[in-house]
Order: sequence, then structure tokens, then C-alpha cells
Amino acid sequence: MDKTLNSKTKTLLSIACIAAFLVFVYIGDNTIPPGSSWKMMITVIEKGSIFALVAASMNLLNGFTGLFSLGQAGFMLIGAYTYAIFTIPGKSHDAVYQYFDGGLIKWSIVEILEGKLGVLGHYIGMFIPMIGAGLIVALIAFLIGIPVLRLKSDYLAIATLGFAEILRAFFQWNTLGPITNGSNVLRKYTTYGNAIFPVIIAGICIAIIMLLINSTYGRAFRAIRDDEIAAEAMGVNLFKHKEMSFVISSFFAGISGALLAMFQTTINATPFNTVMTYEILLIVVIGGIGSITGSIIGAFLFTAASEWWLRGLDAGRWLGISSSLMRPGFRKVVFAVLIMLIVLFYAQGIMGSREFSWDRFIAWWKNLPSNLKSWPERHKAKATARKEARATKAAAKAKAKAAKEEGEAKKASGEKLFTPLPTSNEVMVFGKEGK
Amino acid sequence: MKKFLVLMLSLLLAMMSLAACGGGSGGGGGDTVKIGVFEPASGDNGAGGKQETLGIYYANEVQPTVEIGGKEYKVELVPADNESDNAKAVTAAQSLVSQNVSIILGSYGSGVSIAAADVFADAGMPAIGVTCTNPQVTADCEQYFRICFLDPFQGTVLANYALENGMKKAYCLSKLGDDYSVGLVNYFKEAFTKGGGTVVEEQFPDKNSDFTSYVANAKKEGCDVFFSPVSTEAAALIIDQAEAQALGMPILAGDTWDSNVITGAAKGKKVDVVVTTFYQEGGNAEFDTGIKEWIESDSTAMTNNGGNSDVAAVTAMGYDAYFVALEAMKAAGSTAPADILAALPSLQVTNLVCGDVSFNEVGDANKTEAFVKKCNTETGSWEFLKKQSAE
Amino acid sequence: MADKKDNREVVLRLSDITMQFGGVVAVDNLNLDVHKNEIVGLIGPNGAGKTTAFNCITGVYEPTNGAIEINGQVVIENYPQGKMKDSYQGRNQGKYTKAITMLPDKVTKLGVARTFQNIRLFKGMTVLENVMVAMHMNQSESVFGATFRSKKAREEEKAMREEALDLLKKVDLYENRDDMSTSLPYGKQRHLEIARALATHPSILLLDEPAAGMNPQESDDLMRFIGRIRDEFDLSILMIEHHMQVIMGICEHIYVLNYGGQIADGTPAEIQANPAVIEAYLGGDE
Amino acid sequence: MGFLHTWLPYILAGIAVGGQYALIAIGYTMVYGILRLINFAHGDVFMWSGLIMVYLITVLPLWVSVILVILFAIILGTTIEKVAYRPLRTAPRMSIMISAIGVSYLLQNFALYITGGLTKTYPTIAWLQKTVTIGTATTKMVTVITPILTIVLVALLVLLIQKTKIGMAMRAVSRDFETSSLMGIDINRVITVTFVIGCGLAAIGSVLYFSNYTGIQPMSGAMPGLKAFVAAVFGGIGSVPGAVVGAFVIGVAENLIKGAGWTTFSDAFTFVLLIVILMVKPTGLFGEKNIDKV
Repeated sequence: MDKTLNSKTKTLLSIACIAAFLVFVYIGDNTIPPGSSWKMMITVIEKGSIFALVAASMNLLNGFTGLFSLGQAGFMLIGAYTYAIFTIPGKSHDAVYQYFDGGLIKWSIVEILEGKLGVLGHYIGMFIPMIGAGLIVALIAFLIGIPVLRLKSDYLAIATLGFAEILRAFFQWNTLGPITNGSNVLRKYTTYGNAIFPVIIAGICIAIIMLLINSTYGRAFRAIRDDEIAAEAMGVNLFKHKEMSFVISSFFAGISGALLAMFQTTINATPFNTVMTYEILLIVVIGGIGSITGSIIGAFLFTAASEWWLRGLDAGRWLGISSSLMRPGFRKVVFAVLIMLIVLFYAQGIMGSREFSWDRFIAWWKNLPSNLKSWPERHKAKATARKEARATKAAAKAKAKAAKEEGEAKKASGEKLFTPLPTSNEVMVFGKEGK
Repeated sequence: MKKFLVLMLSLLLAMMSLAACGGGSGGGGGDTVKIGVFEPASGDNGAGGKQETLGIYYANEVQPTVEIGGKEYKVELVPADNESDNAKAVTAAQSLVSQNVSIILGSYGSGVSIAAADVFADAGMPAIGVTCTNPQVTADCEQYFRICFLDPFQGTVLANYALENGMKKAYCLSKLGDDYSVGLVNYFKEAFTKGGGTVVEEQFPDKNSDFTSYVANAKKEGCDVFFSPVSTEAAALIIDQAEAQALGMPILAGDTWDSNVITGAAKGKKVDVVVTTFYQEGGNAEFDTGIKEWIESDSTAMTNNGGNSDVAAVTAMGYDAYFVALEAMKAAGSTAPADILAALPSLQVTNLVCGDVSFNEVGDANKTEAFVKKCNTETGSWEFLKKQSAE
Repeated sequence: MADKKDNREVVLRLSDITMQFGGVVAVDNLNLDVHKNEIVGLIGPNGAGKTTAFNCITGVYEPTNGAIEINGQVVIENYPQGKMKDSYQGRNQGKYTKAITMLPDKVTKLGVARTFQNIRLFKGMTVLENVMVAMHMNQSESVFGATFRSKKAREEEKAMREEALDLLKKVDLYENRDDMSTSLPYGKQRHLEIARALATHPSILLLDEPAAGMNPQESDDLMRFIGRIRDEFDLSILMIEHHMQVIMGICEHIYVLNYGGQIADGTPAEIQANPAVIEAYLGGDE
Repeated sequence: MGFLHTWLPYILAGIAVGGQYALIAIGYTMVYGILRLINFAHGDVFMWSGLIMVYLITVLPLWVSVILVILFAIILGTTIEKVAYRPLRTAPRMSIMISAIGVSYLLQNFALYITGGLTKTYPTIAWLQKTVTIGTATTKMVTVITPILTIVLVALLVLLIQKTKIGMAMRAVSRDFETSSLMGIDINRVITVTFVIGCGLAAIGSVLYFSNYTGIQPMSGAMPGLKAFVAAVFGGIGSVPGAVVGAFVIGVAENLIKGAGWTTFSDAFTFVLLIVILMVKPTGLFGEKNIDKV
């Protein structure tokens, strides 16, 4: 509390932290041998940053605009396919589209540009289909949004869920096979070389989302979330802003879909189902609805826990504990229980609706020892307070019960329960004022 | 209170991460060698994956040690559930690689294997596919080998069988988004139409359990055979509907159906089920009695096998895969993945349950024949019909 | 009917406004004029249809029948012939038009701002942000520019901020500018609602029970405050209020509703003498 | 009658599955009518009823098992309501929906753990699974029983809602939650009764459904659940007869679509129908219009 950092120091501090993280990821990816268990951490960082992006995009919609949309997996699907389709090298087409005579599109943007511009072309060739993936998803979201965004909260949820399922069936449709490869996996497309790539792309996209949220449009989105009717009365065009939020959110979902395609190295449409959307939603909830930093933390925790830390629960030994309870599937049960506990008892999530700030972090750090020391007392104080509250509640209940019994008794004896009141107290005011 | 909770949670997480890492690197040294088991324990292919895993574990029970370069090693199996999901497969594969295994076995289901191939390739990790029959698994991956036959082969075998038995029109049902069934149907169709047959093709969506209309469609089209090489989950439902609607034509399927789930479902029903497979029960009496005893003595194994001790082909294949891995290590004289990888192409393994294994230049096993089996619906068991080749 | 001698320009005119919900007639054939710089009161017992009338004006509801003009522009017109009972069709009976309805944000753009009976502030935002939201509609920079902080966006943001702070000073909320809106005391929340409405640059202000829950002292302050903003922002005001002290104190013209119907209108003195009004308020048993 | 000859099997199958959807859909529509909550966990309660039957039948006679399954579904449903929905009743609507999704996730994963991901075969109820021939179609007895039983149960339910005191309370609560509680209606009791009815019918539905499609796995409830929800929306959410009509329409339509060879889109069709209905007539066939209070 005593001293807060000035904004320049804070910015420098943030940049330093991000740079350190990037260097750490870069070096880690290049030096950690594949057999080391720390390699898993790099994998978690890759996948975590991709899910951080899609969680942030969902949060823009659900947490900042108040639109309960469940179409994120469907949008990721389109993004992933768009990217993959346009970057499969020509020579691999016959192998990939083995049932469709090598497919319809027989070239790769990456290859074409690489031939003309070399290494630079390689990267430009990756960016173009990635941005293109975002744009196509945005376009589709725009079209879907026109009818769907007029619906109220839960109908919107179920309608977007429905659209995602339709998209999935569509991409698996045999007739579209020459483009989407039908039910078969797409593979051999260009992927990134270093784990730092998804981290940087996701980071840039999340930064853009945060800039948007803090702009005047972001303010309008939050107004819609807080109170649609008041926002409209303040001149915010509901449909236009909802559509805007929906399209932008979908754009980033598309980008994250493209990144996920690169991460997985093969894709097919089946995993992009409702369960995937639910998992993204749960990341948002764990992090805190309405907090982008929360979504980032949530994404890394979720990925690390489900892919890494809790895996031992399936294998029978975890944290040195062995139990016959721990057989395949136990990890997911524990995970689901944890999530329910968060939803019920910690509904704010990790960050609530706040963002990370250095001031708060420093204050928290400084007060940590004293907080820890005073915890038993505070805990005791809270316990007594709870006890008291319970006692008061019980007393009130008893009183209400007594009153009710009394009332019943009166009713039984035919006594009048209420004495009629004067019709309105406005009358009094009226009489006094009028002359 | 909240801050305390946060602190406790972060402490717990930190502990977990340390434990996760410590657990991983701790077991690496000494006289153990790790084999990764990359199989689905849940999802659409959970049942099959578990049966395949059983074979691997039984083999480990039979032969828990291996002598490599004059030194005796204990073999430790490290499982990772790929959840039959291509998205989860990558991280599951990565978690195996990061636990310092020497070689990886699996998976049941080609999609997850294809998805994991790049992870194995990046890590230089040799992998032996057990029953993933899609050609793409090994096609572009130096690190992937397999001990089973391929779909083009199996599809042709099935088509030949159908044509030889005078079937002219086939109803093909595959699952949307499932590369195994879609691929096999494709190869079947190719061979079947080449041989003069006609094909009606349909796909059912994910999570579908209502097969009434598909069976009705096959009847309506007047087909001679119902070809549906789908997962065992769907298979049981299809058999059920076939009986309910009196399908009146044989049901033909691939290796996935060689499972006690199918015999269980078909028992006592008026259906005619024919499959092609890797292995014929009774072909190796010692293995059969041994694994039956082992399954019956272990209730978890019994549950994983679907409640009885009938041996599925994939279990036998899992058993074989384990021994192929051991032989590869012996031949390499080392537990290092790179050495094993170098030893694999020239490997020749005999005395296996499902026939000898040697690899061709792509990394696929040289197999020329498949077993054709028919379900005896009275006893609920498989009857050997014939060996069928692709010619 | 409202034939007054007032020769100021009419800024808001309601003609034959009827609002039906299923079988319930919430507003029955309301005709009302607000002149420039006039403060008009709308009173009546609970459930008389006052707030419903507000909702019709601001485009939240589409009236079943009638027309509304704002600054001479027709924003809502709906005379569905044959669908209504004759008694609800008012003076324009026989006229038939298709419904034209403007959404609330368009109505706000035309210069009508409102407050709400049950305060509707943006709960997740600070006091300053609440006011700045209301200025968003006048912004001309695109999302793209705003996100990437173009020069124009920065200038607009700065101007908005200054104006908002200025406005907050005028309503005595400058000190609270960075507080969360929900943490304000009740009276200040009302002030903030008014400030937010003013930020839309209205020419007509609709106040829905601004004095609800206030004690006489606070009501007095509010009265002076309303008068002050009327002059300062050159407003015409239509207000719903139960505090007769406030209504009688500042309104130039009063309309009285009962059971949706319009039972009287006139100056405060006329209203107080009107027997129908007294009966409505005291009940019919005398 | 060439048309009927070809299409009768599909129509019969559609009617049967429609009846089963109807029994699930009632749970959705009643809960939505009262709590304005899409109970995402309802499909999983349905799945669990099927799963419990598999385990019960190994030790108990059929009729005891059926009764216990219905009891189990009721207890599960009301417990979910008490633990996961009641504490959040005053929370924003999004929170309670997230809670519902969380419960669904938990129930599915728990089933995954218990079954080990293997498909469980539903016990054979001989007279339900007997093969019968109607005209040109051969089918199971359950196909014939389902629509009849559904109609009887729905008629009873409508009677209950129209004639009894608790039915009146339910109607009142669905019309106006707050006012009803002010009028002295015990809201919690009404909600509990709603869940009891909804889950009980879902349990009966599960017996019929799984007798027809005999495999149960953790995701078995998801698709029927979603379709039943769409049926509820189609019929007008909150309306019991509407949900039943909607369910039959969806059941028959999806089977006809499969029969016509559009199998890839048989599930997608359900969602297309949902979206069309929401666009054209958001209140559904029999739904009432709600007015937002400002």
C-alpha cells in the first residue's frame, strides 16, 4: 500500500517477464531432450497458449458481452480445416487425399511463396492461411450471427451449439471429400518448428483482445453484458455490437483452430464436439468470467492438470500414493469434481472479473506473511461469525414458525388476520401539499 | 480465507508438478526398460484398446524380463490413454515420450496412431502398430512399424470372400469421422465393384445408437450382404437391430469385430456374422489356455475383456507386439530408442501366436493371408471358415 | 384533450397511444404533448401505466396503437385497423398505417434520454465508465481504429473523458469517478443515472421516479437539481413521480393516468382541484 | 400402398424413438418452464438410469429393478437440483447453466470411470424385445409399446397439472416465479416435484430406449438429451403436450431422413429444425409469449 510503482516501471516489468518467458520457452524447446519429463511442460505451454487464446475469445463473448455462446469448437474446426487445406504440400496430396484422387486443391500457399521468397515466404505462407482461417470463420460467424444473435441467453447457447454440430457433420460429408477429405484425417500440412510460435501468435492475439476490451467498443460490450436495456437506452446498437463481438471472437477462435491444427499435426472433425466447447467454457469459468488474465491462467492450469499432473491418477500411482481406485478414467472424475467445486464454491474463479496488476500482486506479496500469520485468528473470527449467523437464522426461523402457528390458531378461531390499511400514503402527501 | 485457499492451491499444484516430474525421471535408470503402451482406454475404441492392452500385459506377465547386451532388464509397461481422440492422442504420445520409454506399442485405431506419428518422428522414438490397419500410419513415418495387415489387403480379402460366395450387391455402413471404417469400406468398394458387384454406401453420425433405419435401408435396397466394419459398440447395436428386423443377409466385417462383444451380442440371435481377422483361436493352445487362466484369475482383466475370457484377435496381436518389441531390443543390444529403430527393419520374429513377423520397406508386416471366421450363434463363439488371400 | 395556450414548439407528442398485453390494457389511448423547455409530470396510482408509456416512447415496447413524434419526426406509428376494439382506437380511428417502430438506440440518437424506475446502472463499471458508455454512440472511429488506438481514437477518447468528467462535476460525482457504480449510495446512483442520460446529449429527458426513496430534504435538492439541468442543458423534461411535493413544485403541466386511461391534465393547481383525480387517489368509496 | 410398404419401417421406428424422446423432453420442458434453466444434466440422468439397470438386474428380479431404477433417477435428479442448482438460484443465469454443464461433465466422466469406457449391454426384457410383424415391417415389441405408454403417461401428467393442487402451484410458478413465492407457494417443493416427475419419466424412457438400442456408454445420454431438448423447444418450452408432439415429429423426421439416404445429416437436421423454429416462431408450437419487464 505504501508505494505503488509508476506506470513506466510496470510496463518494463511486464515486458521483461514476457521476454523472459519467451526465451525460456525457446531455449527449453531446443535443449530439453525428448525423453525428459520436462519436455511435457513445453507441450503443455504450447497447448495451453492455444487454449488460452480460444478461452480469451470465448471470454470476450461470454464474459464481456454477456452472450452465452457455445459454438467455439465449431469455429475452431473451420479455422483448423482452412489452415490445413491450404498448406498441404503438393506432393503429399495423393497420400493425404488417398480416397479422393489427391483432392481438389493441389497446391500449398506455403510452397508457392517459399518458391518465390525463400524462408520469408515460408512464414508469410503460414500467416496468410492462418489469417485467412480467421477471416473465413469471421465471415461464417457473421452469417450465423444474423439470425442467432436475436435470441435470448439460453436459446442462443443451444442454437450456437446446434450450428457447431451442423458444421461438424458438414465437414465430414463425403461429397465434400475432395476438399475436406471427408471422415479422414488431414495431415502433412506445414506446422511450426518451435514451441515459441504458438506462444507468440496467441500472445499477440490476446493482446489485441485486451486492447479491444479496453477501447470504447469494449466498454459498449460490457454495458450490454451488465444491462441490455440500459445499454440500448444509452444509444448502444445492440445487434451491431453483439454481431461485432461475435465476429471478432470467432475470428480469434479460427486463429486458435489453425494453431491447434499445427500443434496436432493431423486433424479430423470428430474431436471438435460439444465436449471441447464445454472444456473451453470450463477454462473460462476456472479463470474467472470477465478476466482475460484469468482465462490465460485457467488455460495453462487446465491443460497442465489434465495432460500432465493428473495423468498418474489413471496409471495407478500419483504423488506416491497407489490405490486400486486409480484406474483409467479416475483422472477425469477427480477433474470433474474439482470443476464442480469451483463452480459451486468459488464461482468467481481464480481472478474474478479483475485483471492481473503489478500493484495488487506486490501488495498481495507484501501482506502475505502477515496474512498467513493472522490466518488462524481470522479463521476463528469467521467461524464465530458463521456460528452467530446460524444462531440468528435459527432464532428467526423459530420466531417465524411461532408466528405462523399463532396465525393458524387465529385463523382457526375465526379472528381477522389483517387490519385494513389506508389505501395509499400518497394521499397524505397530496392532502398536505394541495391548497 | 480466499488468499489462503489460493496459496494452498498453488502449493498443491507446485507439489504435483514436482511429483509428476520426479516420478517420471526417477524410474528411468537402473535395470528396467520401459515400453510405452499407447492405447485407448476410453472413447469409441475403449473396448478394443483395453483388449489389446490385455495382450500386452499378459505378455509382460509371461516374460517380465529381457536380456539385452548380456544384461538382464526388468520390463516396465507405461500406459497412456489416448481417449480414442486425435486431439488427445498428441499429448498422450508426448507424455509417453517424456517418460523415457524405449519403444512404444499401439494403438488400436488408426486415427490416433496417425496423429501421434509426428510426435514419435520428432523424438526418434520407434513405435510398433499392433492393429492399426490404415496405410497412412506407416506410409510417411520412418519410426512407425506394424505387425498387422493393411486395409487395402483386408478390404480386398473381404470383397473376394463376398464375391466368391455369390454376393452381388453390398450395403456398406461406416461411421462419419472414423477413418478406420471409412477407409476399409473404400477399399472394399474398390475391390468389390472391380469384381462386378454394386455397392450402396451410407454413414452414420457420431453418438448414434439408432440403427433401425440403416438396417431397413439395406433391406429396402435388396442387398446381399451388410458390410459394416465399425467399432464394437455400434456392432452390438447393429446385430440387435438385424435380429429385430429379420435382416436376412450375412453381416460382414473386419478385424474389429473379432471380439467377444460380437459373439456375446449375436448369441441366440438369428444373424449371420462373418469377419476377417489376424488370429484364429485354438491356433496356439499354450497361449490360449495361459491367457484364459490369467484373465479368469484377475477380475479387472476380466472386466476389461468384456466379462468373459474369450480371446480377441487384438489381444493375441498385443501379445505378439510385446515380443516383437523385446526381440527388437535384443537385436539392437541396447535400450536406446535410436538403436532399436535401426534394428527394426531387418528384424525377423518367429514363434508368434499370429504368425511370423518381418517388415517390408515401408515398415509394414509381410502378411498374405487373413483368417475368415463365422459366428456360431448357438454357442456364442467363433468358427474358423477358411484362410483367404487377396488374390 | 390537450389544447393548451402554450405556443412553444412541441418536442414530444403522443397520439392515441394504447398498449395491450394480451387482454390487459396497460395504457389506454394516451395523448400527451411536451413543449420545449417544459417540465411535464406524469402521475397516477401504481399500475396506472406510466412506466409503460415511457417504454413506448423509448421504443422498448411497440405500442398496439398510436403514434409518437419526437422533434417533429414520427418514430412510432401503428394503426392496425380492425385488430383493435373500437374504444381503443382514439381520435385517429379509421386511419391505417403499417407499424413503424424505432429501436431504443435510434430513439436515443434522436435526443430522448431516460432514467429507470429501478436503477439500471452498469454494475461492472466505474462511475466514469458508466457515463462514457453513453457517449459511445457519438464516436466515429471504427472498431479497428479504436482497438489499435489510432490518433483519432485517442483524441476522441480523450475528449469523451474530459466531457464525462465535466459532467460528473456538474452532478457532484467527480470525487466518486473511479468508484464502482454499485458502491455509490442510493441517492448518488440516481444522480449518476441522470448524468449518464445527459451524456447522450438529449433534448428531451424522461425521468422515471427520480425521487423514489428520498426524504423531503433530498427531494427538495432533487427539485432544484432538475430545474438547474433543464436550464443548463436546454432540456424538455417528462417525469413520472409519486412525490407530490416534487411534482407540484416544478412541473408546469401534469397528466394523470388511472388504469391506463388518461383522466385529467392541466397545471398543478387545476389538477389539485380536479374531482376525478381526487377520486382516483382517494378511492371511490366517498 | 407402395409408399407405406416402403416407409412403414421408418415411420414405426420414428414413432418409437419419438415416444422415448418425449419422455425425456418432458423433464426438459417442465424444468425450463419453472426454473428457466436448460438442465444439461438431464440426458445424463437418463443415461445413468440405464446404467444402474444393468447393474441392478444382475442381483434383483426385473420388476424390483425397474422400480429401483425409477427411484434412483428421482433421487439423482433431485439431488442435482439441491446441490448444484438451488444454491445458485439467485446467481446470474449463466452461472446456473455452467453448473448444469459441469454436472453433466461429472456424470459422464463418472460413468466413464465406472464402466471403464466399455459399452454395457442392457438386460433383455423378453416381452419388450420380442419380434413382432406389423404389415410390412418387422420390429421389436417395444416399438409398439412405447407410443401407447407415452400417451398414457402424458395424459396422466396433464391431468395432474390441470386438476391437482400441486399442478396448480406448478402452473403458477411457471407463470411468475416471484409472485408465486409471495403468495405462499412453497417454491422448493414445486421444483422438487418437477424434478421428480421429469426424472421418473426419463427413467421409464430409459427402460424403453435401451431395450430398443441395447448399448449404454457414457455418452449415450447426450444425443437423445439434446434431441429431446430440441423437441421441447419445438413444441413450445413449458408445454407438456407441445414437447410430446415435438418429440414425435423429430423422431419420425429423422428416421425418414435416414431412409431417404441423407444419413450424414440425420443429427444435423435436428439442429436445423431447432434454428428454424427459433427464428420463425421462438415460442414454439404451443408456447406462450413472455414479456420482459423493464
